[in-house]
Amino acid sequence: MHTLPGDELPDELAGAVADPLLATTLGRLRLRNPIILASGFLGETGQSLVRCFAHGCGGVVTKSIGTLPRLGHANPTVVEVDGGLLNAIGLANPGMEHYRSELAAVRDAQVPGPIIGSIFGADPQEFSQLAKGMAAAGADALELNLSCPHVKGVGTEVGSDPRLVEQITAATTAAVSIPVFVKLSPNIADILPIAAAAVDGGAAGLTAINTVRGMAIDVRLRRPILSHGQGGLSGPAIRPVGVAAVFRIASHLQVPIMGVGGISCGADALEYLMAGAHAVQVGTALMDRGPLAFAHIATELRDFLRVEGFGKVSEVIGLAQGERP
Amino acid sequence: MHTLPGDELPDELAGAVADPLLATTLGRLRLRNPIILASGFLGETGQSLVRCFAHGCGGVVTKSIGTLPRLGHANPTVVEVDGGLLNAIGLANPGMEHYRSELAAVRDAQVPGPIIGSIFGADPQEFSQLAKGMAAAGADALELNLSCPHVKGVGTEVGSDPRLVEQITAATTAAVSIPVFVKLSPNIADILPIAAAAVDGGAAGLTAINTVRGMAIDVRLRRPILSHGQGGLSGPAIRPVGVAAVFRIASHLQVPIMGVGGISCGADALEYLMAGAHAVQVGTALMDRGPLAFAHIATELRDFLRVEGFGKVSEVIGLAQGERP
Amino acid sequence: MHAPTIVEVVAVERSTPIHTTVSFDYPAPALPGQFVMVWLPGVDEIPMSLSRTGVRKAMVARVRGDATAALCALQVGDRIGIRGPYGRPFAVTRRRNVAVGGGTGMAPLLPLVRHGPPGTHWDLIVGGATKAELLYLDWAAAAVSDEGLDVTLHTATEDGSAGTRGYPTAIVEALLAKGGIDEVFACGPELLMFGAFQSCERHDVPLQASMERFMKCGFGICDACALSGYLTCLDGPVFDRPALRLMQEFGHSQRNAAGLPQGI
Amino acid sequence: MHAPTIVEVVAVERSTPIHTTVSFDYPAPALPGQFVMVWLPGVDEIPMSLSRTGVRKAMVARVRGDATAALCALQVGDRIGIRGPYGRPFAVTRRRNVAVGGGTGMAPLLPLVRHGPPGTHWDLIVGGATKAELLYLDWAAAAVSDEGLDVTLHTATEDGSAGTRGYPTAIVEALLAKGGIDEVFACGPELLMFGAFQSCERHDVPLQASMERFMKCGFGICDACALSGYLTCLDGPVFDRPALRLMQEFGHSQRNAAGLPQGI
Ligand SMILES: Cc1cc2nc3c(=O)[nH]c(=O)nc-3n(C[C@H](O)[C@H](O)[C@H](O)COP(=O)(O)OP(=O)(O)OC[C@H]3O[C@@H](n4cnc5c(N)ncnc54)[C@H](O)[C@@H]3O)c2cc1C
Ligand SMILES: Cc1cc2nc3c(=O)[nH]c(=O)nc-3n(C[C@H](O)[C@H](O)[C@H](O)COP(=O)(O)OP(=O)(O)OC[C@H]3O[C@@H](n4cnc5c(N)ncnc54)[C@H](O)[C@@H]3O)c2cc1C
Ligand SMILES: Cc1cc2nc3c(=O)[nH]c(=O)nc-3n(C[C@H](O)[C@H](O)[C@H](O)COP(=O)(O)O)c2cc1C
Ligand SMILES: Cc1cc2nc3c(=O)[nH]c(=O)nc-3n(C[C@H](O)[C@H](O)[C@H](O)COP(=O)(O)O)c2cc1C
Ligand code: FES
Ligand code: FES
Repeated sequence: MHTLPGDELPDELAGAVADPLLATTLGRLRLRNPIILASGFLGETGQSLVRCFAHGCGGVVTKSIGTLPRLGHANPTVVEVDGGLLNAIGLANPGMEHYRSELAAVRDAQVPGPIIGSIFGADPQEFSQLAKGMAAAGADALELNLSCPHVKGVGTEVGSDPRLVEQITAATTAAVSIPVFVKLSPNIADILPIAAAAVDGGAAGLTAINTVRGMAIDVRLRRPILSHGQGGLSGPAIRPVGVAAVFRIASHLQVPIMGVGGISCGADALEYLMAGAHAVQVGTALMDRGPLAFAHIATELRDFLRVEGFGKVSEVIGLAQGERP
Repeated sequence: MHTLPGDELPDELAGAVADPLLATTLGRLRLRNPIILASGFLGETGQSLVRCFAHGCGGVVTKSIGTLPRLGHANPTVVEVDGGLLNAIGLANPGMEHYRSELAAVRDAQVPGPIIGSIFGADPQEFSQLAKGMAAAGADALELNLSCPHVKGVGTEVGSDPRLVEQITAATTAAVSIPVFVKLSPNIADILPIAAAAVDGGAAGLTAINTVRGMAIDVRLRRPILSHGQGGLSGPAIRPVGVAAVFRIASHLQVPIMGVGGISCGADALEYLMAGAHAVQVGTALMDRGPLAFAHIATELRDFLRVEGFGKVSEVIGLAQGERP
Repeated sequence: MHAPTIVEVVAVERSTPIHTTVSFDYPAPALPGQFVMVWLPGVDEIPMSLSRTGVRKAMVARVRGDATAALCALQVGDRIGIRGPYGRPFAVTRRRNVAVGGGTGMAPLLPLVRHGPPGTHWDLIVGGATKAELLYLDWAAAAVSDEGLDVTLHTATEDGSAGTRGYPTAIVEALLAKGGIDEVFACGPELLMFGAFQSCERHDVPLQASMERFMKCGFGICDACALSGYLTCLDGPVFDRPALRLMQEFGHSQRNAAGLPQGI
Repeated sequence: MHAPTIVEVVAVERSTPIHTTVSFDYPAPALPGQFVMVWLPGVDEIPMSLSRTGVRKAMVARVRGDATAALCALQVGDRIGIRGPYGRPFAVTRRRNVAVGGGTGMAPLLPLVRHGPPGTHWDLIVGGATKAELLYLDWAAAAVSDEGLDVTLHTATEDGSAGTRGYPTAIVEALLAKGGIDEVFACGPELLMFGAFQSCERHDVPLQASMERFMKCGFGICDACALSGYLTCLDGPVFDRPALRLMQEFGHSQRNAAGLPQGI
């Protein structure tokens, strides 16, 4: 794998990210470690994805790609808030046609882990078209982002309608042979029926959670800070929300789950794994811990497993569920 | 009003909490300032409610009271998390029969602001009975806590069913002549239909938001920390969630709103007011700022209004909504 | 951060046939009279006074229900969660003091007497049902000889098997009646503390008593520990005589987990 | 905290017929070459280099679209939001330096030259379309006489109304060809910087150039500013010659708000 000058990990970190203790599987995907880049972070360009591997991640999720290029919302699109980050990027992306060339660069670099292509669309047809595009571009798996505005309702997302979720998942899994993960929104009375709908639609696994709806107002300028007004909350503030979601899903459904939301350190990753996640995604932690966040989190996870006497990371999955019936 | 020795506010704070700049109304209720104690904090006993007034609040919401005494969940019932607090008190309360004597003590103390009685029940009948009890005990207004488990669904709350919300509100407003506020849960795809249902049911106003569903796991003990497993997240972490909810409701409905969730300082209160709240409630801030949180927040709010040249606090309500159509 | 820190039990001692002392390392600084919230996983989280206040800390319990049973059944190496310390500690500002403890009430008195300012004289009254149940009596006796503390030791047992027969409050009353006592520190069953309070009122001697009430948060938000307008976790657990005097509930009623008052 | 701090505009100057300098007080320490994200409420939030780096800070813009128009229309007392400073600054480690700026590219060069280590010699090249549009020329001339800086001033205009006719890159090439230059610092239109880069490659002289790419976050998470694997906001905006050499996109393409590459 080609790395930029200065991008080689120090030995200590390099050892951790590829430590056999951390090697695991996520359904059919093999991971050198369970720390995966979350969608929307550093995933607009192929070269940035390659660099995340250089910085120690076990896999990457691309930015969510749609059919046509989208400029997204005007700036400000991000603002830090207590305990997290609020964003309204607005699904900005260069469109599938261009994005194939970005992924080609990742494939060429022979990265040491899977590329999970995130896609978003309005209906089952669009999702299945995009799925084919991502698969053809060389993605090892897909993640369906269902957080785009729902045409039928007001203020809700595609991902809050179980019927639509099942249809989209079914159309997508029918269109491609790579595993399909469905990413769930926490902005819902109960996440379980949506998760079940995705599984009924043939999802190979689930990702939980996307951002939590929120807004920040600047009281001196007397207006919302984000140009879009409302945005999505990420970071430590939402970790309990994500852990609760993963715990609830894992106690009812037997599919691999990627846990995401507020993971900044090894202990945070462990919370999700013990709740029942098979792997975790990291996004907002890049804000405070920088691009080496992956390697640091992997190291902390490895050290914990060693000290606590575990033989491999998969042993901790679902431990907090207690005795399963 | 009787105060415990040492409970007199320093002149500086005493001046702020009763500053005419902060005097306002919430529907029919008059408030010396818009900083109100949130339900579930220091509201199990009458004497603690009296003390909150001594510490500067403009009004109080009682603990949520049900028909019968409830022990709630076993400890641990609270745990601090990044940016907030997670709790699963489990609606512990001494029951309406006893609670009347607690409220009698508050009335006797001639507190300088309204007592808002919070009640919870399973159906319209129970809510209307409790409403009568609270009104008879001398509450100036009611707040309906709809966050109890919903018998029909799994993992959802009474407050996520618009029909039930309207029925409960209608039954309650029919039973009493004091104003009824409905407290809304953020654990919902869209808060607006629930808010509208409450208004259709005759609510005099709304309170947003209750806690956000969450869980914390201790990775060394490999189990959820709260005995109940899942709990409710409060504190700064949920402020953007609450602000977004208030903003959305205020942009569609013309009723007084109490904003609540993560308010720790004057600027936080202003975010809610500018989003469209008429008053705010403060809970988790007591953890870090102690019992004088009310007086400090009121002082910060007063100082901001002065510096920015406002004549009274009501002038800032909804400012962040921009030009209303 | 009000989240439990997981510690391992480093020692478990049967201090008397009915009292178990559990030690653990927990570096947060603590003062005598402060308490911690102890998470016994799968059972409960309960307030416990600290009977050692250094980096190595200890607590002592007697089985009253599930949680204290789990605590007394702990083994070396077991993991528990600790948060705190919480609350207002005892404050020693006078020279000639009485410390009166009954049962596990000895817990905070042990570090109080041990770490009091030099030159402090203590009349230490240890109370219990029988001689065997007098907690930390050996330590107290040894402290006088080994640590050179200025302690006059008194004991009271209900069955008269050691010291005065009856309650330790009788000794408090006798000492105050004799005169020369600057302040009284009390911890134990509420009626013991109420008795000490009445003696102090009668003789107009300052008192600090460590109160117990049902606790959930431990840091002043939930109102579970409400005590006549005060919060036991934040304003207490150690209260002085003027505050105790205002508490209609003192010696009479306490609230259960629902907040419902019950007799003491 | 990556949230805007609201500041009031304290001064607005028409620095040339097409350039406006806006000053504000913002105490966070900053170094020449760093930028801030400027929130123009209701319009946009855009990256701007700092042309003054003390507590009183300044930025200079030319109208290119909505945001720069709003910025140039600011009045004293107007409120804007600032976050940052962000990015890797210029680092002066050598003695005889060239600083070459075109248009608003003069912004970071002004504090760079002013706050460089004592004993540094600067060949400062100011480029623009016409004499009237040469930004900060008066300041530069004054600095030489008043502040005693060791600066040799050069100018280049496209219409030849002042100094060399043509691009400032020609002066860079001439200086490097003459020899004795230790390092070049460039800021301005990308083709200017690319020209300077080619000269530096040819003469093997170190170069630091301040790049511009579309920015959203400013702190390295969103990938909007991706530049051939680098992040302009985090790894730059100032890049050195080895990094610039690896950038296939340098001088050729940049991405729009959608991340779609477009010609420079
Ligand atoms: C500040 C403080 C310091 C204490 N220090 C000690 C000590 O050093 N040693 C000791 O043995 N005990 C101490 N206690 C009392 C101890 O917390 C209770 O005995 C224990 O909680 C009983 O729990 P259980 O499950 O064993 O009994 P249960 O059967 O659950 O209850 C027995 C009684 O204990 C009390 N209790 C139960 N749960 C709580 C709770 N969460 N908070 C407060 N009281 C409760 C109630 O009065 C209850 O009626 C202290 C209490 C407080 C408030
Ligand atoms: C590190 C850095 C420092 C800069 N310093 C200065 C400076 O000191 N003075 C100055 O006048 N300009 C500076 N710019 C450029 C300035 O940010 C753009 O000119 C400005 O954003 C244009 O916005 P607009 O709405 O006026 O133009 P638009 O019509 O929106 O766009 C014109 C062009 O400006 C660029 N642009 C627009 N938005 C952004 C954005 N959010 N981030 C980056 N580029 C954008 C695009 O290339 C676009 O094609 C700097 C840019 C960067 C990256
Ligand atoms: C700036 C930003 C952009 C994001 N873009 C996407 C996206 O395109 N698709 C998606 O599924 N999730 C997107 N997310 C959500 C993240 O993938 C993730 O679910 C969320 O941020 C919680 O994880 P974190 O707390 O580790 O950031 C975005 C989040 C942020 C902050
Ligand atoms: C310990 C605790 C107990 C609570 N009990 C109640 C309750 O009984 N009724 C209710 O409506 N809300 C209850 N809440 C929710 C609060 O009233 C409030 O909506 C929430 O905490 C958000 O506000 P905050 O961030 O200021 O705490 C409780 C919250 C906490 C933390
Ligand atoms: S235990 Fe919660 S207020 Fe004291
Ligand atoms: S602007 Fe977001 S990564 Fe550079």
